[in-house]
Amino acid sequence: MMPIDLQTPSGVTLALLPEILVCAGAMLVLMVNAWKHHTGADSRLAGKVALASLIPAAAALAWLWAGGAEPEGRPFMVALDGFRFASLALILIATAATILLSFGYLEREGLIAPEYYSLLLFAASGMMFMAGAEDLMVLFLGLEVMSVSVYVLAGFNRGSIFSAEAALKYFLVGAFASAFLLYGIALLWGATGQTGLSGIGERLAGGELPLMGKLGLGLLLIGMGFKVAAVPFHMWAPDVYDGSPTPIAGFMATGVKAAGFLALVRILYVAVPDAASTWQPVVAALAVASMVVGNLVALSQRSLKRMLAYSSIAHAGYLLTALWPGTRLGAGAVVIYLAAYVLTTVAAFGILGVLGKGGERDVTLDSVAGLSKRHPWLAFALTVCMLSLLGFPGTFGFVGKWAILSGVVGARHILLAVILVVTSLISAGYYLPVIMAAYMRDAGAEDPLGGRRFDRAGVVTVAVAITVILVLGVLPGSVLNSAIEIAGTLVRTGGSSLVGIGR
Amino acid sequence: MTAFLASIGYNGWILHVLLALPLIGVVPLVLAPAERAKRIALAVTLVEFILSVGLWWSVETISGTLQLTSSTPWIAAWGISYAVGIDGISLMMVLLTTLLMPLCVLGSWNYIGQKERGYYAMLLTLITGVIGVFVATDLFLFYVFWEVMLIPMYFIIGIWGGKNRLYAAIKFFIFTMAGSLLMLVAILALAWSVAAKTGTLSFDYTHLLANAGAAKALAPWLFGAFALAFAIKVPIFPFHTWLPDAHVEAPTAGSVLLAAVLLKMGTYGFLRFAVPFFPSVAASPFVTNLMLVLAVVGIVYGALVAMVQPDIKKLVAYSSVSHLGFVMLGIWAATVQSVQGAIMVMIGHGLSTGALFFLVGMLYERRHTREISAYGGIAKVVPVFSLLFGIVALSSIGLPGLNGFVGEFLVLLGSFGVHPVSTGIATTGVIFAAAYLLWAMQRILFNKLDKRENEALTDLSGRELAVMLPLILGIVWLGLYPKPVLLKIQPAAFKYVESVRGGPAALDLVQRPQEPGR
Amino acid sequence: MTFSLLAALPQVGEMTVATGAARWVWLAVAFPLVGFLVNGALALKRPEAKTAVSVVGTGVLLAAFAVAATVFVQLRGHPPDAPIIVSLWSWIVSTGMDIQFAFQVDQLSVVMLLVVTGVGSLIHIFSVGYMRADAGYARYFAYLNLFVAFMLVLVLGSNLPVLFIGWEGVGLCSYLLISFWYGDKANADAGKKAFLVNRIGDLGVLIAMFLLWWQVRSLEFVTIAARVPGTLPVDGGIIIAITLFLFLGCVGKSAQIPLYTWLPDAMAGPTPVSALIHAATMVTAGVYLVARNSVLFAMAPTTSMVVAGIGALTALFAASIGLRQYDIKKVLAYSTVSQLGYMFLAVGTGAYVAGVFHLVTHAFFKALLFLGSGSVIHAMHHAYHATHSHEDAQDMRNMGGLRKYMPWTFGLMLIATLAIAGVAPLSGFFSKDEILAAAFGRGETHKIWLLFWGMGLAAALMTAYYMMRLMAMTFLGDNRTGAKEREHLHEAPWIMTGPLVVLGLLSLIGGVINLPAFFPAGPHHVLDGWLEPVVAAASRLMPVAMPHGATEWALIGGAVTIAAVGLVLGWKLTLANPIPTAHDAPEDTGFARVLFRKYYVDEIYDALIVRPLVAFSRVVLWKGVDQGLIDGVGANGSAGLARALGWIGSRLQTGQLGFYVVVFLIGAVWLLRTVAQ
Amino acid sequence: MLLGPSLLVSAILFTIGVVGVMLRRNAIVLFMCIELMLNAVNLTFVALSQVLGLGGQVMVFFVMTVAAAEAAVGLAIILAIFRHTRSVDLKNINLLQG
Repeated sequence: MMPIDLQTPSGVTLALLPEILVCAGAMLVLMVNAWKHHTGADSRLAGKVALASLIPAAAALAWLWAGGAEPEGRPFMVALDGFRFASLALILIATAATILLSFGYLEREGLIAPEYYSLLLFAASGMMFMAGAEDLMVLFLGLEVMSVSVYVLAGFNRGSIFSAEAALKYFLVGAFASAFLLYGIALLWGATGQTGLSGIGERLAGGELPLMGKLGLGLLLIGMGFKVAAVPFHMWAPDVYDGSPTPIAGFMATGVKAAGFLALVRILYVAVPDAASTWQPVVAALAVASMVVGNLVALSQRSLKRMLAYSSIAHAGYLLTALWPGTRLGAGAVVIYLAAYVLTTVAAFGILGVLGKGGERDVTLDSVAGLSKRHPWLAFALTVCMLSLLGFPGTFGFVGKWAILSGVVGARHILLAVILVVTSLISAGYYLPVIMAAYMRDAGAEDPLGGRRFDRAGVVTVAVAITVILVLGVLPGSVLNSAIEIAGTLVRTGGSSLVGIGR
Repeated sequence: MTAFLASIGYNGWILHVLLALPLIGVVPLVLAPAERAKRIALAVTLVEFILSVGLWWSVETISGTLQLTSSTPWIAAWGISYAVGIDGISLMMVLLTTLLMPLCVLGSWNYIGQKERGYYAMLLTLITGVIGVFVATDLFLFYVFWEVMLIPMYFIIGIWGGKNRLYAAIKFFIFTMAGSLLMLVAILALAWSVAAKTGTLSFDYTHLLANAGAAKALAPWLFGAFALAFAIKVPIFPFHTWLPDAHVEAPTAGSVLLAAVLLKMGTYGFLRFAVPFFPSVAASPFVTNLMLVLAVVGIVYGALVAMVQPDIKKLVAYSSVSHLGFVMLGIWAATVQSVQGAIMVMIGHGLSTGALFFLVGMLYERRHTREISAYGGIAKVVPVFSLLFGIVALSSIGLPGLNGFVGEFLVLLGSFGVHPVSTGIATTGVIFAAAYLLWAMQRILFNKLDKRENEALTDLSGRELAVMLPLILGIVWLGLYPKPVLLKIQPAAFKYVESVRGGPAALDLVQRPQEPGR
Repeated sequence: MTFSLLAALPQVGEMTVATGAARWVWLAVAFPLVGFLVNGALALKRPEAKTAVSVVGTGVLLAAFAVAATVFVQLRGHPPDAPIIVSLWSWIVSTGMDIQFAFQVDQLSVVMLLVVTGVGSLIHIFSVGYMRADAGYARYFAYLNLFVAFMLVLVLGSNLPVLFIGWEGVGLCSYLLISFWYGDKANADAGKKAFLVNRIGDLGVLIAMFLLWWQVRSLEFVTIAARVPGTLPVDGGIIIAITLFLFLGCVGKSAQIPLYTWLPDAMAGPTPVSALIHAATMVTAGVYLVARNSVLFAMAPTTSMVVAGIGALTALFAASIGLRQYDIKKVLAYSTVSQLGYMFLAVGTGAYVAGVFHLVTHAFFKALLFLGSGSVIHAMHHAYHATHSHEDAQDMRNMGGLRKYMPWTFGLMLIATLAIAGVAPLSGFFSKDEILAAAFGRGETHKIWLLFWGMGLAAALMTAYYMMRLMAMTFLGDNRTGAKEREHLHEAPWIMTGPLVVLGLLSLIGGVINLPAFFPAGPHHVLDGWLEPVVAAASRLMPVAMPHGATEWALIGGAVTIAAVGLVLGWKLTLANPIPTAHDAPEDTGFARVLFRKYYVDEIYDALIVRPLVAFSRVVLWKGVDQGLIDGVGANGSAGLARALGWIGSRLQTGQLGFYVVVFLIGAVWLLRTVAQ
Repeated sequence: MLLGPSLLVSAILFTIGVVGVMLRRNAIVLFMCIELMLNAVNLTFVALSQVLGLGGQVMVFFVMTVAAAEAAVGLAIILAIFRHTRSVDLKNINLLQG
């Protein structure tokens, strides 16, 4: 094991190496933009630099993770455990995928804007801070860094009014929600005198949460509820996903949501595990609302992009259900399902990006009709995505759903499991028609892709994502074990073997 | 024969090969040019059938327990293993599947025009899915095969189906998935309550069966979930409306497999999972009476509605609802004769309805219409077809001497002792069966040959005869000499009755204490 | 817990292992089956090879008859003390059940064997001539052979399921043969009607089988006969149920009230078929079934009373309809229904031997009558065909005075008419008289039997009347066929009249089989002695008191006078005034019309049962429940509801930021309240 | 020490901000209300730091810097939307809906 003393500056820098490298990368891209920001080639170069800068960050992460870094005394400001490393890995994957998908997309949309990639990296660093934060203030700062960059990214397509409107809505409701979050932090700090999560955890161990603490936790949940787009704080999500450029919508659906959930897990499982009786009913209610509203409204959507937006709200509901038990299995389920969800959504938005133009607001079922005749592999990829989102056996999505159900049923809440299962049946109502359109309807005269070519980087990303979904769908053994073990590092309590997980 | 099989270690690898071979077969099929696709598919299915025939000798079903079992851990963390095994019931179902598959490929020789490769690839994956369901002895694996089998069928109906195939395909998918998702939760709840009691989380069938008592509190709900999933698949009365649509739109091979094999997964589910896991709930008066009423209603309702169908495929679909009503009656009467009869009806119905769909398919290939009124008096023009259609219709009516009778006779005889009134009403189903099939047969084969297109009908070709021959042989053979098959499935039936009626005491209820008569 | 599946099941009830010719009894079934296969193949491949077909067809029947004769001789030589069981293979096997595909050879089955193969062969020979001109010649003989095979399985079956194979098999063949000329819809409908009505009867046999199985755990006739008296109370609810259900089967198969309507329509088939199936063999299966299970019926006097009652009622009812029919075959059809009524009256009163005796004699003269009418119709067809007229060749009003053109047919049919009317020395007199005597004898103990006896007597009168009416309208008086057709009328070829002669002889001397004591010459009560072992148990339970001395003679006198009166009346009244030809005959009026329209029974059934059932299942079940309720409300309904909710949800997404914030706050307030508790 | 009343004042301030966001239609005014809410939280921090030590006041600085950054980006976004719709009235910024 490699103890790192977080009190000393050198210890902190060592612990935060991945985040630092990502920020450095962002700075580097900014420097490159200063000179080269005129031609398409420039923005492609910026993209390549951004991608390149992710590699050292990933290396640092791997070094820390393999070395088994852990804090010397009590964790301070930043967590040093398997859970954080897994979160960082997830976020890096999401960011890398978004960058790869953006190459082709920006060219197709004719947007020559190299600072796009630096914003992406800044957002990524914000997410990494947020997901790995051990302290509420670090969490708040990470969240704000992420949000600000993503607000701008949402409005990136200066030419389209939809993008501008999406940015505005995202910004206003986002700032509004972060104010709630901050107020929650303040009250929690007031109630416990601590802002460190494990500190709060010790302070509240066993005891009943005072009223101020409860209100604080409530406000915190509202803030996080907005971030993961759980119903009733979800109203912004469909419009913002719809308006913003497709890779960014994908980034929001994967990276932002993942960071939100990973932070939420850490808060609930480390800071207030004993106050479960307070937050479990709320989480359950949010979960049910998200699953039901998300799936139902998605049924009536014509445009694929909006349908995916609502489906991501529904998935937020599934993740909240995974979160509900508060056991090690629950945390493990969140990690697995996030992995599955991120991979599938990345692929889905990647494919969507190719299907339409100008923000893909016009891509409907008819534009996918007969896709299998001209682009069999694209149709196959789309089918695998839909099946994985549906949670159909043979795909990684099913393994994720199985994990969630195991966690919930293990914690004796059969009703929640039934609601999850019934709502995912409703989701079949809008995932299947996409497959049917691709395979069973005969193509219109023109080519569904309208002559657009799927660039190499995009193809690679989608292909890798699809293969991983299928491989892990059939042989999920290794991933499941490591997920449980990661969750173990977070949740101190609970028995060793899976079954003893009762609490 | 058993010695030869033992020498090549047949028992060890057969089940895995049966599952893997079709998938392996898909690879050359997809790569080969389109017109070679069907030959490869035929080759693969034939090899599969020849291999599976050995099962008849190697699976010794006397003890009624699972044979040829093998289990390798798959997801160790969750106690999930790739476990397979076979007993009397699943043996018959596997053989039925492997027998019908080559016939289906042969049957859709020139029926399928576009995307042949995709079609035959789907057929092959369907084999794996179906055989997987019948041999899986790990509940997770069973659930995965149960769902995976949906995709090929969904595509077969959806892509190569008739006019409103989209509606039929999605209806089929969502109906089945609705039930199976609830079953997923039930499987998990059962596994977890057993794990809480025994300390080890495992989805192994025998392990769960032994400790199913642990889920006593949830038993009614869990049984309800399992029963719903299987009821939709059987289909039992209120959940059957997907069947006629799926049959009407599916291509011939799709209808044959749907009727002959896929429906039996529902009844197999009841026999293997739903009832043995929760015998107390299954044997409770409320559930038994409910199931009996639904079975009898299914029989009479299916037959009556079949009588008024203008479309021949819909007629046969509703007749399947009626026939499977007999199977459910047999299962719920839970005497050895009735359960054995139920399994016989499962096999018999597979052969006769499969043959009926092939014949209807052949008509459709010639006249491209399924309306009964479009035909009339074709017996003069196509005598061989009429002879076969007659034999198959009679076997489906349950004429003694053909396969339909043996199963129905045993079911009715077995159930009469326990539920005389409902069996009496069910027996009237025999009359309605004769009514709708004879009426349809008359409107197609007999009456005046007045339509000009019917005069140009060509009789069955060599290929079509090759498809029908094994089925006709099976129908006559099972009708006159069903003894070997009956003996093979009897132990499994006996074990089922024992589990439902609680212990060996079952025997006295099943049969008077004085020595058995001839 | 392994157990031996097929424990050597000890056989309850005596049975002797098959020895000598009996072992080869299955050949009797095999021959017609082979005939069916050969003729069937010929029908498909080379339908024009008529000679081959007729050789195979009739040859196979004669071989079967030879086997029957040898078995009869062996049985006569040294009668076995118990029925010989020839088990071929075990058919349905389950725990505690081992139903064998076995044949039972005893006195009763041999009698039936002889009748079926004997009369069958004659009818096959007749058919060679009758069907020569038909294109479906090979197919016809294939079906006929298959019919005989199934009939023999029925007759020889040693347990109820094997009997049931034959039972439904003959139903199938009658379906195929009735709708033989399936070209026109009426024939196909008649065939389907026959099969369905039989099927309703078969429901009864099935349920009886289940009842029996659950009471005595066996379906072997021998075991049932041995075990039932010990297990079931006499005249108890169960035995009555079993016998009533069995009788339901008989009512369906032997066309008794209320399931007789199919038999007259069955005349749509070729005439030899009517002779074989709907006169001599299949329709008597019901009587055989009751005779075979005589022990059960003897133990249930109430059911026997019902059997006798329905028998008598049917006899009277059918005979009355026969009075006003103009189609020659319809008259004979209703006559058959009526005569079957007599047989059931006999077995109902316990006189099983009398029933079988009348069955045998009826087979002879009714087959003769049908074949005779076949020759007549053949000739009429030939005549009408020659002059291309479209008159109905079966309508008696177009015949008349055929005595001159078809002397042999006339003579032989006259013998048959006298026999069926019950004129003294002929076979009909003895068998019918024995039945009426038995009924009268039983009258002493149960008054109601006197009523049955009266009905039987009235039916006898009507029988004599309509038979003589038939003979008069067809053969006597002046010819109404028409001038040109007259020259083409001529006697049927020898191949057709040959069998008629044989049948005529049998009708004449048929009575010898079971001469009553009072008859001066010849062996007495041969059939009684022959069937004694079969019906011994039953007659012990329900003895038959045959009247003796004065009453016996009075009964005989009464019967003879009734026959004579009926014949004379029939002759005189028909020829009293000239009979108009078919196409210019006035519509019947009043009660005659009701009789001609068969009491409108068919129309009532159709209106009360068939049409409402079809309408109910189409409107209520299919459209209402299936598409309306389950699909409309259930599947599509819930899908529509989800889509509607979704639509409302998307309408809520107004795009107004203010509204989003409001929803946000509502959620926030709710969340804080729940957290604060 | 006035901890109670100051917490109350900040809560009231916060609610005023929230109501302002809910009711006003102008984007900039909306943003100002959000700033108001943030300052209300600052007040809470300062009030609590009396009891819990100077940590609270350090947090106020964090919040201030974050609010500034947010303001810069927010106003740029509002400017962008103004360029398209010539107005910042939220009522007619509802192209994205359904």
